[in-house]
Amino acid sequence: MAFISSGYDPKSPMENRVTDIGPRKYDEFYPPVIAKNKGKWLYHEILEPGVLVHVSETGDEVYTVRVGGARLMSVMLIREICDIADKHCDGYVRWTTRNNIEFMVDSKDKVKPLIEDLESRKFDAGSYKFPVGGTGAGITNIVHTQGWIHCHTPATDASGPVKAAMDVLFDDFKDMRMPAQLRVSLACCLNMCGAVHCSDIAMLGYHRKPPMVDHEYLDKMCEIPLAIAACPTAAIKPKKVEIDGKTLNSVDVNNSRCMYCGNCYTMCPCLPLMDKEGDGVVLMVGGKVSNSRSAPKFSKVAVAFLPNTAPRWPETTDAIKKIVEVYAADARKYERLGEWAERIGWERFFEKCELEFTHHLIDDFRDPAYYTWRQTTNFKF
Amino acid sequence: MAFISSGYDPKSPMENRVTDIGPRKYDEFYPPVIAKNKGKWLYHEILEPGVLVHVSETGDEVYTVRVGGARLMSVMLIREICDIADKHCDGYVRWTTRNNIEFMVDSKDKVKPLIEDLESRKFDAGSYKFPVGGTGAGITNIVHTQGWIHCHTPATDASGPVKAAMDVLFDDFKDMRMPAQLRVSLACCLNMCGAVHCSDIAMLGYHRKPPMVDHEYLDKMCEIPLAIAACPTAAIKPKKVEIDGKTLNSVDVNNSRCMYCGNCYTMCPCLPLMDKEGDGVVLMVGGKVSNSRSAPKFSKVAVAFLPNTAPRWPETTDAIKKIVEVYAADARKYERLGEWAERIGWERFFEKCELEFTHHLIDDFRDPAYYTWRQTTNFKF
Amino acid sequence: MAKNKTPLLDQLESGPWPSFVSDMKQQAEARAKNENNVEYQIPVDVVDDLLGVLELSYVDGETHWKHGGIVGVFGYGGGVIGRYCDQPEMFPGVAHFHTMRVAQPGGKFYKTDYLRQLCDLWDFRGSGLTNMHGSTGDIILLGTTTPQLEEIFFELTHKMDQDLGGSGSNLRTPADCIGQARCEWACYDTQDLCYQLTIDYQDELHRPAFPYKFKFKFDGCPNCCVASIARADMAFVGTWKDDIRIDQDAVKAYVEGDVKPNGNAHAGRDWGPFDIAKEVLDLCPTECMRYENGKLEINNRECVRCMHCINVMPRALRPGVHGGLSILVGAKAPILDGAQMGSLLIPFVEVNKESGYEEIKNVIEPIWDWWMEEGKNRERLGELMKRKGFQALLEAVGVDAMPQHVSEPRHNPYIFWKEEEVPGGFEMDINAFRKRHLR
Amino acid sequence: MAKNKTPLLDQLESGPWPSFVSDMKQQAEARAKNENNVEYQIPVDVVDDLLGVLELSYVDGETHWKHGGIVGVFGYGGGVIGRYCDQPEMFPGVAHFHTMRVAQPGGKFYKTDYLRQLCDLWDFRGSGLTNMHGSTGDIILLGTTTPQLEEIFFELTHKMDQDLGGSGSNLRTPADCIGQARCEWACYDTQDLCYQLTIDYQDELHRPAFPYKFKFKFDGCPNCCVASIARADMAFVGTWKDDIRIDQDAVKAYVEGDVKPNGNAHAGRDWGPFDIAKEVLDLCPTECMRYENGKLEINNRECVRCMHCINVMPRALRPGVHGGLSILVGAKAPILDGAQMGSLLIPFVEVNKESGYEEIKNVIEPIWDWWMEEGKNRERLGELMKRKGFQALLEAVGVDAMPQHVSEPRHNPYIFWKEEEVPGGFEMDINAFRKRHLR
Ligand code: SRM
Ligand code: SRM
Ligand code: SRM
Ligand code: SRM
Ligand code: SF4
Ligand code: SF4
Ligand code: SF4
Ligand code: SF4
Ligand code: SF4
Ligand code: SF4
Ligand code: SF4
Ligand code: SF4
Repeated sequence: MAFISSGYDPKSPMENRVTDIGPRKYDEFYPPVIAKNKGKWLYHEILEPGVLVHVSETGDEVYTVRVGGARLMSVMLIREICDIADKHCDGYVRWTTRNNIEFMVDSKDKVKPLIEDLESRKFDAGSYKFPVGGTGAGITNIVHTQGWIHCHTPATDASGPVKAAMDVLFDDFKDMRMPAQLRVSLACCLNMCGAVHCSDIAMLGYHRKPPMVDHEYLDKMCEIPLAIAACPTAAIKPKKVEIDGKTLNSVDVNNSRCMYCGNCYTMCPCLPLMDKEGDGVVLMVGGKVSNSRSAPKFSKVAVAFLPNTAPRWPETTDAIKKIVEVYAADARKYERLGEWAERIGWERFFEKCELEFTHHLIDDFRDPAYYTWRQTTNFKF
Repeated sequence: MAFISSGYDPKSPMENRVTDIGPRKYDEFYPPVIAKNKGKWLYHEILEPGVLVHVSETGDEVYTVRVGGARLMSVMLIREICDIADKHCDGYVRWTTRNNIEFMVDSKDKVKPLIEDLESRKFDAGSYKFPVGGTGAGITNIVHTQGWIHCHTPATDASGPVKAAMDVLFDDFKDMRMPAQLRVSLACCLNMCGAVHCSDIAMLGYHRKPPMVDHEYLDKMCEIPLAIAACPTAAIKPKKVEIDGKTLNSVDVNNSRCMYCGNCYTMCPCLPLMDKEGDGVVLMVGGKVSNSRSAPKFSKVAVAFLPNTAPRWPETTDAIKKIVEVYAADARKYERLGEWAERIGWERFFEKCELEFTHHLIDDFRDPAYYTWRQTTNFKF
Repeated sequence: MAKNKTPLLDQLESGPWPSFVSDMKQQAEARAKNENNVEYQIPVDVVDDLLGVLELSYVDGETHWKHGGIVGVFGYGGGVIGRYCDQPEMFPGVAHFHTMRVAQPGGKFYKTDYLRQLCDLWDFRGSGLTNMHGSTGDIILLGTTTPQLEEIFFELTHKMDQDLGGSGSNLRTPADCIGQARCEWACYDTQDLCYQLTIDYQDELHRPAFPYKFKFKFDGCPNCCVASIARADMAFVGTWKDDIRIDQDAVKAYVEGDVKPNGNAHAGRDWGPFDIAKEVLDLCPTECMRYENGKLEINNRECVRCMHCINVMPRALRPGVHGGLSILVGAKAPILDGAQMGSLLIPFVEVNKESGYEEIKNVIEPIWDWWMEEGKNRERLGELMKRKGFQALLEAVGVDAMPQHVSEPRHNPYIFWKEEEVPGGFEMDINAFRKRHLR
Repeated sequence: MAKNKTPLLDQLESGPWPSFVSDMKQQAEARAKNENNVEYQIPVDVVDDLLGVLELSYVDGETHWKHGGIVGVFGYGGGVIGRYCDQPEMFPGVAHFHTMRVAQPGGKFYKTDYLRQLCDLWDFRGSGLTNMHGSTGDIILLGTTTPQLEEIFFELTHKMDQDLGGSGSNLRTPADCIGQARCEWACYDTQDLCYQLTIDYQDELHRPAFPYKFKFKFDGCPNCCVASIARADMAFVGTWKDDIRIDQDAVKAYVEGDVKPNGNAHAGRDWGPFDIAKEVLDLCPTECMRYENGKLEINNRECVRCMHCINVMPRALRPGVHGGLSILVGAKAPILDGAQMGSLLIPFVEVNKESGYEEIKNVIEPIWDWWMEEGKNRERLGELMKRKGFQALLEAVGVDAMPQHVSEPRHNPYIFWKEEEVPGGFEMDINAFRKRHLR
């Protein structure tokens, strides 16, 4: 494995350096039918789950076949995508904002062969490589984050629970029987690198134990004032500790004030808080982003804790499946999950979904908590 | 003016002392028709503005004639009320929760003479003593507080602006043309001794200048730590001052942090903040208390400041009148003012009522302020 | 002739609405004349001077009252608000001008003999001016001097069987809506519950043991005619558990226009013929009503008992027969942390006269204990709830969390766990951890 | 044969949804085989070891990644996330495993030649694993070693005409919805605005000068397909000023069932025949639509442009022709103060390509100036807005307050006044006051 230089010379890094050029320009990559009809589209229709047609005022049409997949993707798989795009789509392809892949063709007769090709490709172990679906009033791909694949603060994995959940929801990826679109997401810690805070259903990795303090190394590895300042609940105080006869500067964590947010750990690696029994998933529901009908909504906590039962998180996927089915059966056409819960009342949501309401679900974070309590006698028994 | 003893002996206050007996028991004062039919009422009807009939399952009826008035009331006037009650109502009378007086009779024929009697009584200068009205979808009496009559913290008067407003609203006290009941209230400072925080229309006395500091007397008359602790914005700090060569303990007010709440003045008389130019009225709208249809609502600030133009507060009464008329013309049947404003959108409320929207009306008090900003693209131009 | 010129106030004598200035003037005049030869125990010109000081305020745009000193009657921590004029030399009649709060009877019903007795007493020993009533509900006797306080209290208690109301860090005088006395909708006897708790908690009312003031208000139904939900630390609001009673014939009568909707409350305008769909069904917040084939159906399980349909068709609809009340806690005015309305704590409790309202006291007393234990000086219950969290309140009262407690579950995930809820507890071993995770 | 046993992960190979484990395994195997004789610049077993460390996490229930050190390319303050394994001896292949963020093209359109080039580069100098795409929008190249960073950057810029994206206290890689490229509803050219601002603000993107991260997202209409309102410090959401365009014939076609509503998005279930009243008019939040005598009328003045009716009847309704955008600011994830969605700052601004989007930059730049001036370290714009108040933001941008800024006016009366707004200012003379009001 010999080092091969690209031409970069570490001794004179500025020589010949190209910077600040940004991304490639969008129109370099537009398929011709897109380039030609940009801004001229008249309407669209979903022909079947995963297949859209957009019609232009020029009379042109573009057919889109959307396929799901893991956004954690090898170059092998990307090359396979390129092969398909070369074969069917003149070498163009795109990704959606939810990590689906879209193959576009400019006439109807190209659609069927494309779909057949896509659906025929499977991994050796049997899962689809390119399942067609994810449109309309169904369940599309789960947006998610790194989890145990790459991050240092997760309280759960990302790719694993997402695979497990999508297996359970697979039929609805390929169908459009929901009352409205249903967006599922996952973030592996409450930094929430994704739209978990406003998804119809969200899995959120959450710690439940205050950080350990690695006294021996803390002063060496961290800036104590920064660690203290990082804590939103002021649970961290400076402290002197005796170790092997030496007095070291360190910190003390007031466990009863800690809400396990991990912000101190972000600032200081000597305050780890992950723990097999403590960590797990918070299930949130009822958020939305669109302004359609109602304003965007935050997701609300529906289940305070579900364990990290690797590799398939069955408690989590069961709860999700249950909520999805009750919602599908009970909500009105066009009604997003949160709109439904608000219409029937959260007391009914918990009853219908057979979820226990625990004290953890009552807001107690700062002043705004008050506004989520019930200031009316209007409630259902 | 010789001192006449009641029998109380200041030297032995406990002798013969009667305490903890509470109020008189309610049923001592029930008119017979009430006593007999309590808990048996079937329904009611408003026969005309100010006149109600309640029908009992026993077949009994009680007719109520409601009259408005100033709750600041002399014993002369109370005696006159007693005369009327004796004459028409077997010596019974009651007050409502909004300071109206109710005369009750047990048969229909007693109603007309009672009304005629009531309406015929006027003060020498011409105002009614007992105007009949205040029911149904109209404007009833204004609940209010002490103002300059008795309190030490008011930023406006109470009885005066109330009289001025009720003169302007008088026709609607005697009518029921509103879309729903419309409750007006007044509190002379933001201690809000009344339901100003959830009234359809509310006048609120408000200071606009930070307290003066009476350094010379402060340490003598106040407990400095209490004054400092009283400030919700931490605008007050201890300070030493030189007066006539002596160093005195006092406090310093950080004007830019002060929101003129007067809580420091409540704790310390050496921090007065009233000022002719600074003080005036905040107009709030859209609150409600009932749970009917929608949950109770807080009143919102519609006009940040109107001056104390004694004796008739024309700027305030004009604004109120305007809002009332626009509401009456625009709202739907049963729609409370706040329900109307929410339906049409606050941008329309300001437009229709021709009120200027100023920066003062945007919430900037603590974390919950965020939730009153607009987190959607849904708005009207 | 009036003692003080009051050109500004005089302008408030015109206009139709009853003029407090005219009333004060007639009272001032009557005192000056003193036709009944009352031996006034406080200055004869008290009302004149009150007019004078008020006029001065109208000129200055500022109040002329100083902070109240601590005045009161022996053994009580409340009931009197001390007040002194800041221009006593100009207005000696109101140099001292203390207010007394007299506990009002339930429903504010009166017999005239009682009222006349009160008027005589107040003419004699006070200004002869009152507020009927104060915002909390008391009869307010407006203005007397310190030496009269005990005298008045003595006469009240000995001759009128009447006690003072609350002020200070006490239970304040409880108040109720007219309720079953004259209202068809009351789901429990507001007057009796109000009276009984007032009597049983006299000690809390008169002797300040609380961190701050505490208010009870009793509403017979969710219309909240005594505004309990907005103005009481503890609001007792009537509701019911079973089904709305329907008289289908009366429904028809409304639909056919034979009975005016809303008890005729909208008679002042022509709103067109009654439209049950628009005026009732569409305004029902839960859409739980149907009107088909001349029959009204209510899906009572989904009804939130908001009262709207009942309000609109009082002859056809009535609350259920299984009455009780909801308890909401923490309402208060804006100082210091912003206003609060009451938050629902107990969705339903039986109102049981026979038990002495024990079920209700079992909610009240643990709350007081908690507040007295945890509350800071001048911290209202609502503020304590905000500071400590709703969960802490639930624990104090021994009530389990339920979705009825919230309008929506929390949207932030900052969930606190109790150590005993988390397997293995909070103590983790950093050295074991470092074996799994090298530094 | 696989280097590490992964019995738990293996279970994730079953089931219909594409298995990332299967994909990783095929990649690991291909690397091991190396049929094309690539001179891998990082360990051949990088993917094997990634599977191994992930399996270990599945056993431990804990991550095995340490805090990232500060690694990057010369002159840039972002674009690389450093990452080290906490069991490097067990998994040497991923001892260093840094991520590179590559700025994605607008709309995430690609030509395959570009993608293949990228694959070759990443096979050669990295793990061969990617995320297509990261949550912010970048192409994520997952896992390489420190010495490769400059090499990759060099090849990207020199051979692919391609720059890195953002990380750190920078402008982050802006992202857009597909917009006019393939969507009939886009009210402006999201791709062009996104591209132009990205190019014009390269310095802000690469050189950390901000208190914390800052994100732009561009949505062509209020459906918000790139979730700008939830995930961007500054969200640019298309809207229009004039009237919704109506094709009455198409409306009829919907009503008569000739066209399926909502672009056929509900085809998976029989919802019964289309009901324009129930499905459109009744769901319009402002009730501003009427359908009478086969004609649809919209009271456009009352329309809030929520998109619902357009979404349901795409062939009949279209946004107006006078397009522009609304700017909402301050969205962010929950750390530290709770999540925020964007708050409306600029209701409407023209999107003017000719001017170089000057009108929009005139909003962006004053906000940055204010935030850089006032923001604390690690304080997002939304948090600064909360701390300083919306008014301070308005002043910084020079925008007047308007009711569109709020969902409702403040309900607390704690109004701050500027000294110059109050006649006489804040200085009052205590001695003059004490003449009017004796102590
Ligand atoms: C391709 C994509 C944009 C892109 O740049 O990649 C897209 C494309 C379309 N969206 Fe979207 N949306 C896309 C993400 C989103 C998101 C973002 C997200 O989920 O993270 C949202 C906001 C979600 C939310 O509110 O939580 C979104 C909210 C909508 C809505 C609003 C629906 C609602 O009632 O709330 C519509 C209108 C509709 O579906 O009726 C819409 C409609 C559409 C239309 C019909 C627009 C058009 O005329 O072309 C497109 C096809 C819809 C379909 O898939 O059924 N799109 N759309 C994204 C596909 C994601 C995927 O792979 O599944
Ligand atoms: C007499 C009084 C109770 C008392 O103990 O003194 C009372 C009596 C009645 N109220 Fe009330 N309400 C009384 C204060 C209130 C208050 C308290 C307040 O205003 O401070 C409220 C809450 C106001 C609010 O929401 O801001 C109140 C909200 C209602 C409502 C709910 C209306 C709504 O749609 O929001 C009803 C039902 C209705 O009117 O349809 C109601 C209905 C009634 C009925 C019809 C009840 C009945 O069947 O007897 C009574 C006659 C109504 C009328 O005057 O038109 N009463 N009512 C109070 C009269 C005050 C006055 O002098 O004007
Ligand atoms: C007399 C009365 C106003 C009236 O004209 O009716 C009144 C008068 C005063 N109130 Fe009040 N409050 C009165 C009902 C209320 C109410 C309404 C209610 O009880 O329904 C409220 C709002 C509800 C609540 O309790 O929050 C109220 C909220 C306050 C507050 C704010 C308390 C808070 O926690 O936010 C203060 C400030 C304080 O306690 O220092 C206050 C303080 C005061 C003081 C004692 C002024 C002071 O700071 O020392 C006032 C004495 C005025 C005077 O000189 O007579 N008063 N006060 C009311 C009592 C009459 C009665 O007993 O019937
Ligand atoms: C890679 C990515 C997740 C993903 O798998 O896609 C990511 C990964 C990280 N994010 Fe993120 N964030 C990513 C998009 C987001 C988003 C979503 C978005 O941009 O639309 C958010 C929520 C929106 C927002 O900005 O508020 C997000 C909110 C955070 C936060 C919370 C910031 C806050 O103010 O609340 C942190 C914490 C921090 O900055 O210390 C964070 C921190 C991190 C760090 C750097 C961990 C840390 O504390 O050092 C993660 C590095 C993981 C790793 O090892 O690769 N990440 N992060 C996303 C970037 C990919 C890309 O460039 O395309
Ligand atoms: S959500 Fe948390 S754990 Fe997951 S990638 Fe983002 S910062 Fe890392
Ligand atoms: S985890 Fe969060 S709350 Fe707990 S100590 Fe760390 S920073 Fe504070
Ligand atoms: S509102 Fe303020 S000024 Fe008015 S009576 Fe109450 S405490 Fe006094
Ligand atoms: S008036 Fe209020 S905000 Fe101003 S200094 Fe006094 S207590 Fe503080
Ligand atoms: S609150 Fe209800 S029960 Fe009491 S008077 Fe009002 S309507 Fe009647
Ligand atoms: S009481 Fe309210 S919720 Fe119940 S049926 Fe009547 S209108 Fe509907
Ligand atoms: S946000 Fe609007 S314009 Fe952009 S893709 Fe979605 S629907 Fe189309
Ligand atoms: S865009 Fe929304 S608000 Fe406007 S008419 Fe259509 S549904 Fe109504």
